[in-house]
Amino acid sequence: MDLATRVGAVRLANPVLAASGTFGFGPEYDGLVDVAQLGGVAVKGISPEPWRGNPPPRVWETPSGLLNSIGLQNPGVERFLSEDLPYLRDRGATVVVNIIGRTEDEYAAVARRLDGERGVQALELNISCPNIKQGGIQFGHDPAQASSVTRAVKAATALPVWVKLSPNTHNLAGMARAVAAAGADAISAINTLVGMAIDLEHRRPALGGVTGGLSGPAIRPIAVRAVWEVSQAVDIPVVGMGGIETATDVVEFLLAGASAVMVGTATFSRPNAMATIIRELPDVLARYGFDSVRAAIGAAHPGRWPA
Amino acid sequence: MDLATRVGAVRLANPVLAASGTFGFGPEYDGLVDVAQLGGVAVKGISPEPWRGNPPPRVWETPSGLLNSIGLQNPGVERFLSEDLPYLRDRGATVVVNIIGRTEDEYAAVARRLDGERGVQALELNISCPNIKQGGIQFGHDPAQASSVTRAVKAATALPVWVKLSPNTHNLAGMARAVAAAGADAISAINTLVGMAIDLEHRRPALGGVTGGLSGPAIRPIAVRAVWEVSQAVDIPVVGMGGIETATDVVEFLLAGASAVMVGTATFSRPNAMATIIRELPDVLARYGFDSVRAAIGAAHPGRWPA
Amino acid sequence: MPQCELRVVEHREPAPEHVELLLEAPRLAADLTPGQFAHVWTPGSLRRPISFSRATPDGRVGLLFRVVGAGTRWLAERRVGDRLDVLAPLGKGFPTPEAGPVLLVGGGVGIPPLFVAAQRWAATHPTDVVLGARTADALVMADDFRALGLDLSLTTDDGSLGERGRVTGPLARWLARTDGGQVWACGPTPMLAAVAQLVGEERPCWLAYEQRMGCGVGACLACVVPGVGGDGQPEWVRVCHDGPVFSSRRLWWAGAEGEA
Amino acid sequence: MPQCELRVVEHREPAPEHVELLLEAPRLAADLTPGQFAHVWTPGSLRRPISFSRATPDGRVGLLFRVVGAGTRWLAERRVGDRLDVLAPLGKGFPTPEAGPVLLVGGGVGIPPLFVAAQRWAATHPTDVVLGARTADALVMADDFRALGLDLSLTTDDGSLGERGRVTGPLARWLARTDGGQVWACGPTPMLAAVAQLVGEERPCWLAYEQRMGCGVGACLACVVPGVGGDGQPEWVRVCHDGPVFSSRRLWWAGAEGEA
Ligand SMILES: Cc1cc2nc3c(=O)[nH]c(=O)nc-3n(C[C@H](O)[C@H](O)[C@H](O)COP(=O)(O)OP(=O)(O)OC[C@H]3O[C@@H](n4cnc5c(N)ncnc54)[C@H](O)[C@@H]3O)c2cc1C
Ligand SMILES: Cc1cc2nc3c(=O)[nH]c(=O)nc-3n(C[C@H](O)[C@H](O)[C@H](O)COP(=O)(O)OP(=O)(O)OC[C@H]3O[C@@H](n4cnc5c(N)ncnc54)[C@H](O)[C@@H]3O)c2cc1C
Ligand SMILES: Cc1cc2nc3c(=O)[nH]c(=O)nc-3n(C[C@H](O)[C@H](O)[C@H](O)COP(=O)(O)O)c2cc1C
Ligand SMILES: Cc1cc2nc3c(=O)[nH]c(=O)nc-3n(C[C@H](O)[C@H](O)[C@H](O)COP(=O)(O)O)c2cc1C
Ligand code: FES
Ligand code: FES
Repeated sequence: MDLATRVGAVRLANPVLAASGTFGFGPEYDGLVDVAQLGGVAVKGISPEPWRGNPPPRVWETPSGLLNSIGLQNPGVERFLSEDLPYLRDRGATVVVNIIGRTEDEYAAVARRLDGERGVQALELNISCPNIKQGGIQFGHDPAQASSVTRAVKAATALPVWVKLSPNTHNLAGMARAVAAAGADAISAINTLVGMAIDLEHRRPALGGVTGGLSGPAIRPIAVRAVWEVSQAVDIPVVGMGGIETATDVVEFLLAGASAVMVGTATFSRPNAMATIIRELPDVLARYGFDSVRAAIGAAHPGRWPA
Repeated sequence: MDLATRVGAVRLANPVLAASGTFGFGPEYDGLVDVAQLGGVAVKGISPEPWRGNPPPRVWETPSGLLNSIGLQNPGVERFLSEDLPYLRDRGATVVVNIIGRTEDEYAAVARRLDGERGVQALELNISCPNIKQGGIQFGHDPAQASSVTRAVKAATALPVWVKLSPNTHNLAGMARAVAAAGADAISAINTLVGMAIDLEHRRPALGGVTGGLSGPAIRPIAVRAVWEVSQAVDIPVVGMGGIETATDVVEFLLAGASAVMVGTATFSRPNAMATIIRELPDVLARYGFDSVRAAIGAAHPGRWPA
Repeated sequence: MPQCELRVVEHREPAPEHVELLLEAPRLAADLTPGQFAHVWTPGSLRRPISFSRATPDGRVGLLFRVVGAGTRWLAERRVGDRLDVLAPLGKGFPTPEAGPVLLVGGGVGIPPLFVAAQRWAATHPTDVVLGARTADALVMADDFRALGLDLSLTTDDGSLGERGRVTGPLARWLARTDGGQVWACGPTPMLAAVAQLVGEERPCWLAYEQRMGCGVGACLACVVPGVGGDGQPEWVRVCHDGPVFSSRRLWWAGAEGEA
Repeated sequence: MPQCELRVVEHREPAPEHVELLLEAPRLAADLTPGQFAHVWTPGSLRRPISFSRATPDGRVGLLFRVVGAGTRWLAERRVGDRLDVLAPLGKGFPTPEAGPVLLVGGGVGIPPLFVAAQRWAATHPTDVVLGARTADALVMADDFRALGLDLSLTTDDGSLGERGRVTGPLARWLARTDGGQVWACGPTPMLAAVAQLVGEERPCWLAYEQRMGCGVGACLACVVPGVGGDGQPEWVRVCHDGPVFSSRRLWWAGAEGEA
């Protein structure tokens, strides 16, 4: 069974990547996950300078879901390059660097710094994280701003640029078209949905950051719809994510139009989730009549419905 | 324990109403649910003329959730009044009529027809259903249009008007402010989120309507956040819903700022869910230190956080 | 249509991947109309509709199902002494037959409700039975029908039991050799469509349908299939409340629309 | 830090609403540092962190927990022969004590990790023990400590066992009468803050912290509490990876921020 796939110019041995923010920079899962066997690793969002993030508690479980308000804590691009990147690079992992900023210039600055860095295969522009108050998020639902930041980042680097969209908008297709027109090489969908929970005992929000991002199987139907919509709205590839736990879930995303997928929350509960998925994917593809990952991409799109 | 609450001028014996579209018009649950014991019943969305709805399949289970694409099938306002309303009216239920239209005029027409009808206590304007292609949905994320349809309906009836918002927008607070300024008496939040699933075996969308609305516990964190946001953005009361299954869930919505709640999907699995909630609510309120429903409303809002 | 907790008193595996649970339910066993179903609680958002497979004189009812997904897997794990939370009896079953012969046509897990019909009416109506399945392994309840003294025509797609082919073979022969009478069928929707077409408009033909359900009681409008309204125009009918058993005349056969 | 499936070999209920599971795990039993924890799979999105409560010479480790929610309820239902999916041992435990006396201060379900410490070092270091809980019912493992030949000071909020009051009472007296030495504590965050304040900067004070966790391995940055960076400025430290045991000097005591 041929598991290989491509996201634009980036060739992947298999379609299963670790999702940004859920896998650190790799060494945390040393001994549990062999990063070289993954399709790739999207590292935690990186800003020009270190960010502190939100006060704890930062996670809260919900039905089939998880709320988080990490707030994009990260060591900044310099420490990332000197301390964190080497682990993944040395093991030959395919590395996608998720980048964040408060302004267009900050996004561009990180992109410029990473340009030409050995061991980085692509950038993933996080214009969609619901966990910071200024910056980032407003790009997430304004096509004009999203287009502009994409253009700025493209101008700053020769690396492929994947733009990660927020589902917290009614206009996902419009956002996708805007960033595709601005030169994005792929679209990642989706980031988390804005949610919250109340700690009844303490009569206040459960998360230190008050609201948080909802991930996990609870959001899978929203993610599948997003991939479906976006992959039909634009010609660039889509990297799908949201609630993937099994190889069957991966096939659902492929059929909806994803060229690759990311796995996030599932890794917390089952560190071996990605390895298991990769192992079982050939059988599941075969069960539904596919002889390769590529054959399954978009196979449920209207033009291809069986009679 | 005092369970009474008010949604503007509408007094409710308890805060638990049946959510529109999940409880039909009452008689379907005859022998299972005593409608007079509920806080109230929001009936299926009603349009001027009958609507046919979407092709089946119309439901699909997802993790802790449910996708539906009923497509607002309904008998139209005339048959509703002659055939459906009497059951609820005769049993003294508090009735909220959910209304839908393809145009502002259609909304106003239903509102006008219901004005002064005995047995109708309020209207709930569904400007948020994701299951119809034209009409309805575009009101759901454009503050100007939402405001305009609210004004038109208010002009057509003396009944209290609750406007039901869609979570498929980044601008919930703006939507709430717009409809409040237009005279809405309350806000219902939330309707379902747009989602979909793929039927892998048939390589096509699982629902006849392709996309559908996601409900159930999966969306509860999004609903709680919506209630939190809206109840702090406007002065009119909020009726909260989305994934409520237990009395504890109800208290979470009250603390987030809801004055009453609706229960939808849970009724499918447990027809006695609402009765159980109403029975257990006094104990749960007491456990968290409240001596009435009213005392719990908004009790987790920032101004009221314990030191 | 009460909600009740029924005790499992027997757990059988009549065939691979098939389980029949017998539940203690004297009133249901007495009142049940063949073709009615139970909406059974399983973990998750929705109950599962399962037709009754038998009603015994000692007050038991059966639910016979094939394990196809998470809900039926959970049900298959119930053990004697466990209680099932069911809404039952739901829906409209087969009508009391008119005078004359009855042919029961069952496919796969469409067979069980027809056995209740046979229990109820085989003694008073000359009854023939056609049962079909993909393979011998999936052809359930043949012995139960035989125990009522009925002659069976069996078909399997692969010829592993009875005649190779579909139930439509024996059905066509029965129609050719029988004057009048009526056909009752339950099985996959394509089978029902084929049965309805073969039987035509002359004789009564009653079909037990399946559709994905929400509430199971008529409230949510999830379980519709295309029917014919009073005005001859298409209208949705609810499998849970208007059916699951419909006269073939009440159903709209124009397209495949609605054949989930 | 391997992921493994460990067999439950004993199920105890040391107190109402408290369960201790003993697991077969010879390597863990030998290698474990007191204060390390297991991240245990339970149904849902997240695992549950539970400290090890004992390590026996015959190759067993214990997890002792109070049933407070869905995860611990599910764990409490595990039976002998079931397997637990655990990531362990995780985190940094208590350091090897310096010369001199050790005081162990445990509150509620903070007691178990201190027992592992007592098992490991009571023979080589003069050890005193203060255990506190809300009521006698919630004061676990006193007999285990006694079996090591240790003297215990017990406190309960309601006076139902030992001294009425908090662990800070016996702690203050120990500090007054003891020269040097070191204090190791585990319990609710407010108790740890009080302990740190009383002990002050003179003596080593090690505290085992709690925080809500995601990954449990340092990747997600969920489990932070406010610490002191190399530059003396506040910085987040991860309970799962930098802790759960921290020197009180490494923690930032300015505000209540982070005390979940
Ligand atoms: C009126 C009626 C009577 C039925 N009687 C029987 C019976 O006697 N024996 C039997 O084996 N099966 C019967 N079925 C089919 C049975 O309901 C499904 O096999 C079962 O719901 C599958 O559930 P699952 O969780 O195991 O499968 P999944 O495929 O995981 O279920 C996913 C969802 O789809 C629904 N679903 C899946 N298949 C069907 C189907 N064929 N019809 C309706 N909904 C479906 C489920 O209820 C669930 O909501 C009947 C269906 C209906 C509508
Ligand atoms: C390092 C560490 C060691 C621990 N050791 C023990 C122990 O030995 N014995 C024991 O009884 N308890 C211990 N706890 C607390 C234990 O993790 C929680 O009681 C448990 O997670 C509650 O899960 P639940 O599903 O039953 O409760 P719920 O309240 O339903 O849990 C909801 C969520 O909150 C988290 N949570 C709830 N309480 C806590 C808490 N106090 N600390 C961290 N997360 C929490 C849960 O993990 C879960 O993600 C420890 C916690 C940490 C961080
Ligand atoms: C704890 C946590 C931290 C995350 N941090 C980031 C981040 O830094 N950048 C980003 O683009 N997405 C971040 N995400 C979103 C995930 O990458 C992913 O889009 C989302 O969780 C949906 O996938 P899942 O359901 O498989 O987790 C984070 C998610 C979680 C749960
Ligand atoms: C089958 C179904 C039909 C629905 N029909 C309507 C409707 O007609 N009008 C409306 O405003 N909301 C409708 N809703 C939305 C619910 O009223 C409610 O807002 C939503 O389901 C969230 O609540 P829940 O999670 O408790 O179901 C429908 C929901 C379901 C599941
Ligand atoms: S399942 Fe709800 S109407 Fe039939
Ligand atoms: S729980 Fe993930 S970093 Fe500690």
